[in-house]
Amino acid sequence: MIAVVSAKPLIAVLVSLAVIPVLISARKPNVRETWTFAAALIKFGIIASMVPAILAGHTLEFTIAPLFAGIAFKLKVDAFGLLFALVASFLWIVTSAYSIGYMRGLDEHSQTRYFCFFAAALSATIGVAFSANLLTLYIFYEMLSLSTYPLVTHHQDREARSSGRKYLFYIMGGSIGLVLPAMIAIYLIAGNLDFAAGGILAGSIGALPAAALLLMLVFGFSKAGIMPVHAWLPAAMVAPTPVSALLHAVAVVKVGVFSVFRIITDIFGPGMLLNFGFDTLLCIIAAVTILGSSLIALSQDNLKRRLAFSTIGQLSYIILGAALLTQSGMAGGMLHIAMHAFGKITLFFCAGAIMVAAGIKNISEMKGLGLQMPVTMGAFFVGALSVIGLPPCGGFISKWYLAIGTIEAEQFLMLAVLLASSLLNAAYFLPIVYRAFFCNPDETMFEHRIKEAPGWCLAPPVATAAISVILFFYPQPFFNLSQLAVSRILGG
Amino acid sequence: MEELAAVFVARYNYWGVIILMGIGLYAMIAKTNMVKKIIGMNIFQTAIILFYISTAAKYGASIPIIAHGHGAQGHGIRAADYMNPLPHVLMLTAIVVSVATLGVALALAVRVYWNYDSLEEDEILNQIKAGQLNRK
Amino acid sequence: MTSQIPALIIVVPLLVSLVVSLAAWIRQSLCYAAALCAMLVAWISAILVMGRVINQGVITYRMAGWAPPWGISWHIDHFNAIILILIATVALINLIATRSTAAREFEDRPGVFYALYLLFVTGLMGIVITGDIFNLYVLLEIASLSGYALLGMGSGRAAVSSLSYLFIGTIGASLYLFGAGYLYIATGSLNMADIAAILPTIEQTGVIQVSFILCLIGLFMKMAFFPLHTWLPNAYTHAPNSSASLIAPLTTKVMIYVMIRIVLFVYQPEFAFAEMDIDRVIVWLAVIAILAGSMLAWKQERLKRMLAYIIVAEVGYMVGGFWLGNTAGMTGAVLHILNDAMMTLCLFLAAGAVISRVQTDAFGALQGVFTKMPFSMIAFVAGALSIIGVPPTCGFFSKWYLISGGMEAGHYAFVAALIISSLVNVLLFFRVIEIGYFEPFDSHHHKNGQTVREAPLDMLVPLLVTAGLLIVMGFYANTLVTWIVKPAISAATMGGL
Amino acid sequence: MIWQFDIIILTLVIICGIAAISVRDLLGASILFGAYSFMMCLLWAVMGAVDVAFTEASVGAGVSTVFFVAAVFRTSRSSKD
Amino acid sequence: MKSIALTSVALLCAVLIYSTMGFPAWGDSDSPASTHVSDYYIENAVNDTAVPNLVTAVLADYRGYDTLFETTVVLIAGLACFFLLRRFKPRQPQHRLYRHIDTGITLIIEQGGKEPTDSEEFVRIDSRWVPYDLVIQQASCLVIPFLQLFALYVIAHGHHSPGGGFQGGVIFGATIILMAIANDLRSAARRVSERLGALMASAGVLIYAGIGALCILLGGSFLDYSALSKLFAFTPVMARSHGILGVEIGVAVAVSAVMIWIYYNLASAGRHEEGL
Repeated sequence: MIAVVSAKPLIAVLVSLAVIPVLISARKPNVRETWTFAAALIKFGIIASMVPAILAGHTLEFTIAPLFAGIAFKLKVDAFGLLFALVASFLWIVTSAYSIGYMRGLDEHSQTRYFCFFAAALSATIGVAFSANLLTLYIFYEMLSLSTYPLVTHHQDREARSSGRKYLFYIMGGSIGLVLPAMIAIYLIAGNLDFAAGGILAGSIGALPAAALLLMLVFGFSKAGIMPVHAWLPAAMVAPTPVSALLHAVAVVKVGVFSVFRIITDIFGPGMLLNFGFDTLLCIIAAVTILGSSLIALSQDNLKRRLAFSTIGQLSYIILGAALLTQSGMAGGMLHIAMHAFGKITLFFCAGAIMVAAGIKNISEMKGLGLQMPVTMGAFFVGALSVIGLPPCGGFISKWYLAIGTIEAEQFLMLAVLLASSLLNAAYFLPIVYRAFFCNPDETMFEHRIKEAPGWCLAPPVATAAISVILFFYPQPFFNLSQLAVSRILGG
Repeated sequence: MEELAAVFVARYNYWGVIILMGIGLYAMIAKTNMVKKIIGMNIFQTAIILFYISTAAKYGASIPIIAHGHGAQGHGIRAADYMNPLPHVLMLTAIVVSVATLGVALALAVRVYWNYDSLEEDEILNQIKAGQLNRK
Repeated sequence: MTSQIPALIIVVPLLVSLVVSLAAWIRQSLCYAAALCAMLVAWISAILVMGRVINQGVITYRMAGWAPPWGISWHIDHFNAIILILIATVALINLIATRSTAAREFEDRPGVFYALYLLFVTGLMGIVITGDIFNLYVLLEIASLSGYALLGMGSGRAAVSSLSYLFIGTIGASLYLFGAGYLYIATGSLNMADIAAILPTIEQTGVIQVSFILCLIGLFMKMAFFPLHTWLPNAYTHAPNSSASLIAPLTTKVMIYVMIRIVLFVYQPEFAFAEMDIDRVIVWLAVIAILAGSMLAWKQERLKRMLAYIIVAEVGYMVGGFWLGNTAGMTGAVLHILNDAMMTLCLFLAAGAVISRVQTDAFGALQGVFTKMPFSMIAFVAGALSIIGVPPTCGFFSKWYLISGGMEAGHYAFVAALIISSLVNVLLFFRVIEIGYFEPFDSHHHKNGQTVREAPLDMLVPLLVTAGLLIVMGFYANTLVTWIVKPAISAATMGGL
Repeated sequence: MIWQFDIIILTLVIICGIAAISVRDLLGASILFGAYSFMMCLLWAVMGAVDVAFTEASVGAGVSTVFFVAAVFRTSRSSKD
Repeated sequence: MKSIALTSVALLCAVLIYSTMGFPAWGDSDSPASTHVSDYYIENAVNDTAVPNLVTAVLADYRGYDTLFETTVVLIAGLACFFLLRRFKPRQPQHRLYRHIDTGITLIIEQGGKEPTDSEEFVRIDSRWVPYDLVIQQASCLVIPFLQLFALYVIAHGHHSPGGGFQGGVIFGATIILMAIANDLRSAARRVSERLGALMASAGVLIYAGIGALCILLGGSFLDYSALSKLFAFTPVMARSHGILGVEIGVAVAVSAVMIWIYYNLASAGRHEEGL
């Protein structure tokens, strides 16, 4: 493995920040949106251009500034980070298109602010993906928290305010109250915070302090939505739907999961976790969240809230994958980042499209909607299949590997949890589809015919749904990256 | 007992300093009248000045002005013959600082009197509280 | 002539302040320009001095040509040099930013205001630069007296608050003077380096211990260390904005500098930490200070008052960090002096900008300021994030050192206090931000609602520069630590601890 | 430097000090403070600090007292304690 | 409050009493305070500065830097009193009182009324006016010139006897204050106006700091008066002696002016119309 010094990761992070002054100064919405698109495309292009080098087994590194003795503000691209960055930056393109349609469709206020903070949030997301050490990750993590705050509270009403409070309370409380001290303690123990295969703590810490640190970090990165620090996510659904779609199905929550994943593999290291038996502990934490959130999701009538609880559950799949500490489990977890992203974003896009076209937020009002909006609900169906984990959708592949991982790790209980959860997933998604296509609408509901959402809102979910299907047949890009990442972690 | 008395007598100035500091500090904390507090502050400061002056004293020494008998060449000047001039210098400065502080304090007190028509701390505090209540 | 550059730091502001106070009676309009030039010269010479210190090591400047300990000498090492730059920077930025505010607040006496302003800055610089414990007292009084005058000029309660500040400040300074007298009795010297050389050679009696305690208590009063903080909130709340944003960032910080200087360079760590054995007590007091400051800040309903209580908590950070007694803690304390001064400046300037437009700093009147004054509020948010300790603002880095110092020392209460205070700061600032951001601008609340708009450029640019500096200082925190803070501390501790 | 003198004057200083802070009439307190300063000046003169004594006589006993009187003239003369 | 006061006083006293036990006995000429640094001054001051009054020598030369700031503190007090108290706007409603000297009749002139300013028979009086005491008025008139002369002597003779710029300056200032008390504020202000006082106050400190800065220009350190020998035909030692004199004059100017200035502001509560 060769470490190549390259400014590419830095540029990839900065592209979306650099566009902010342009966005602020641009008076016309068209100019603004063009620039957003341009930034998104450039960003994806840069990130995609790193794939060959990474697949060749290199890593790209760039040190920005030394921060403390032994810790620098440093970017490093490895397979896992690249996988995540690819997903996030690609979906930003799609979401930009969708945002334009959605924001124009609903005639939202302060669109400049919206696009600016969206760009900042993306920068932070890519920054997290490319962080070379825990401190860099923490810096981008905080930047993400703060840049998403104005997005969550975009409507600036009472509800947004209380959600914003909840959001800050959980996210900042976790990062300042738990992650920061844990991070400093790790620094004092290990002397650095670099992500290294096999961990940096092994051998220098006892079981009890290690457990304390692990729990502080796992719960401190509350963006991962592990119960009981998940409550911000449903609250954050007051945000405009593109925000929920990209940030609260992909970027923000996956940043949390990504961080936890990194902690498990690169700070603590599989060896140490196995020694102390923490893998089981993590599995149980994940399992509780998976089952709990799925049960709660069943009872939600608001579509976006149901999706939010579904997200919480799916996130813990990824953590479960990491906690299994086996080849297939980890690969499944990593793949699930991508697969779930495409599936869930489709669902959110559809929810938003319904919202724009019909103004409907609740599932109970969706009877017969499929006939009015067949394309949207079709995409919804595909997305749901992917999230449930049924072929022919990408979600199946990641769940398959997860299941194999549980068997490899001989955690049969977890296998059961996975299966039960899939059933629950089906139980809370399929009725929506059923209701939309096979129920007759109430008489008063559709007095005038509902049209499909405008093209800007419709094309993105269709595209992501299609990609979900494609990923079932052609998962190689992500699969190869995940294999590379896993072999580095386990081989290290 | 005699030793104790000797200790006491040998340092009687310092006991004076302590008593004066006590008086000054007490006045500054316990008195409610601003002018009284300012007087207390001055007593506190003079106590410290007295302390410094006490350290300058030497038995059998003269005031720190070189007598004419000791020529301009300066040979033959014995340090033990003259008081230590350094604390005197320092305390000249301290006295001037204390009068400057006094001036500023009195100016502030006059300003306080403009606003509240009183120099009593408790009355002023009552007025402030009442004012806040009225505003709410 | 280059050997005279250090002298410029003090001499130029002093001379110009006298010229300004003359000009106040001849041509008022000259005053501001003269003050600005003086601050620029002082700022440049402070930076030149820093360069010389880094290249050539400690500079000793003999006043009147007399060798220490007979004459007064300046002792400039890394530590003073950086604090000098800090003072010059804060004073310069504030001078530019508050020009229009000062013109409004002191309409018929701006000349005297600028004279006092320069004298205050001279006093602080003199405190920092001097190597003589008595000279330090005199300059302490220079800074304090001009500070009382500047603070007392506000309306309403300002005079009462300033007077009670004067009482406490005078007791504090007198106690310091008393402690210095004890030192003089024991050693016969007033020069810091000389005392430091003599102290280990003489028998440790009660005299030195008491002198230490007296100096420390005096300085605690001056720096508003809990529970001696009572003067601070009132004095800063009711003060005129143009002087509050000068005095609030600097006074407490310089006093903490003095404490560190006295403890490390006069009494020296072996005595202060090992023999006195009061470090634990002080750290516990700091814990209480941090918590109490944060809690009291929560109860306030005015912006400046809230900031004042936050200063009380921040003083706890620095004092506690220093008395942890290890390198990380001291590094954190020194770094936090720099950072906290800049953040406080940023916040007070932002508050000043808001007050200049909205006319009040009561929380209820801040509705909709984000839409009306977006750039000022961006700077405010930057300052707030720095106080909270969000990377990459500079507040994060000093907090990092402080926390790791606490962990190294095994003082987990201090660590917990820091974390809790950070979280409380989140609440404090987002409460304000929420009001400004969520509640729509309501012109009924403002008698002249039409005039609420972005602050004028001469106020806004320095404010944004300050906000930018917060982030720049964050990125250069490591450089600061390795080049300046580490040498400053290790000079005193001989690399030990 | 005759210690009997010293002690007598010191006692007077202390008496004046206590009186100055306990008199209710502020004008009286100012004058007593002047007396206190003058006693202090004597004490220092006796102790050989002539320059300091001179300064205290002019500054402490003289100008300070005048300042007090002027301030009392401009505010109020009575005090509650 | 009383209990807090008593507790803190008791604490302070206890600490001080504890420490006082460790002091060297009073008047001990071998104590560190009397041997370490001060011997040098006593033995060398005359050689270094040609000033027999050790206090003056140390004050203005060895520790001249302190004294510069000591003077500045006084200036700050003056500036602060002006800053805090001065009110330029006259009181509303404004009326002035005039007294007919022969009959003692008082005229109240409302604002805008014609004032008998140039009349010999009327004199302006304060609103809180008491008949002038002839003895005080005449005695002070008699004493003031001598006091001022004495003040100048004290300033000039500080090298050889107790005294110097501070004492002389304060005495000089006190004479003007005496004038103000014996007559009224306006008659003092006719001699030394507020503007003159303020200018003198700053100019005095400027003399001091200027001499110090001049030393830098002449190649010495700040306040190193021996550098002045390059400018004048003095030996360095005499240059120090004369430098000290120059500095003392600056101090005297500043201190006397500030004392007057503070008095004006305090006694008239900032209006400079009527006063004690």
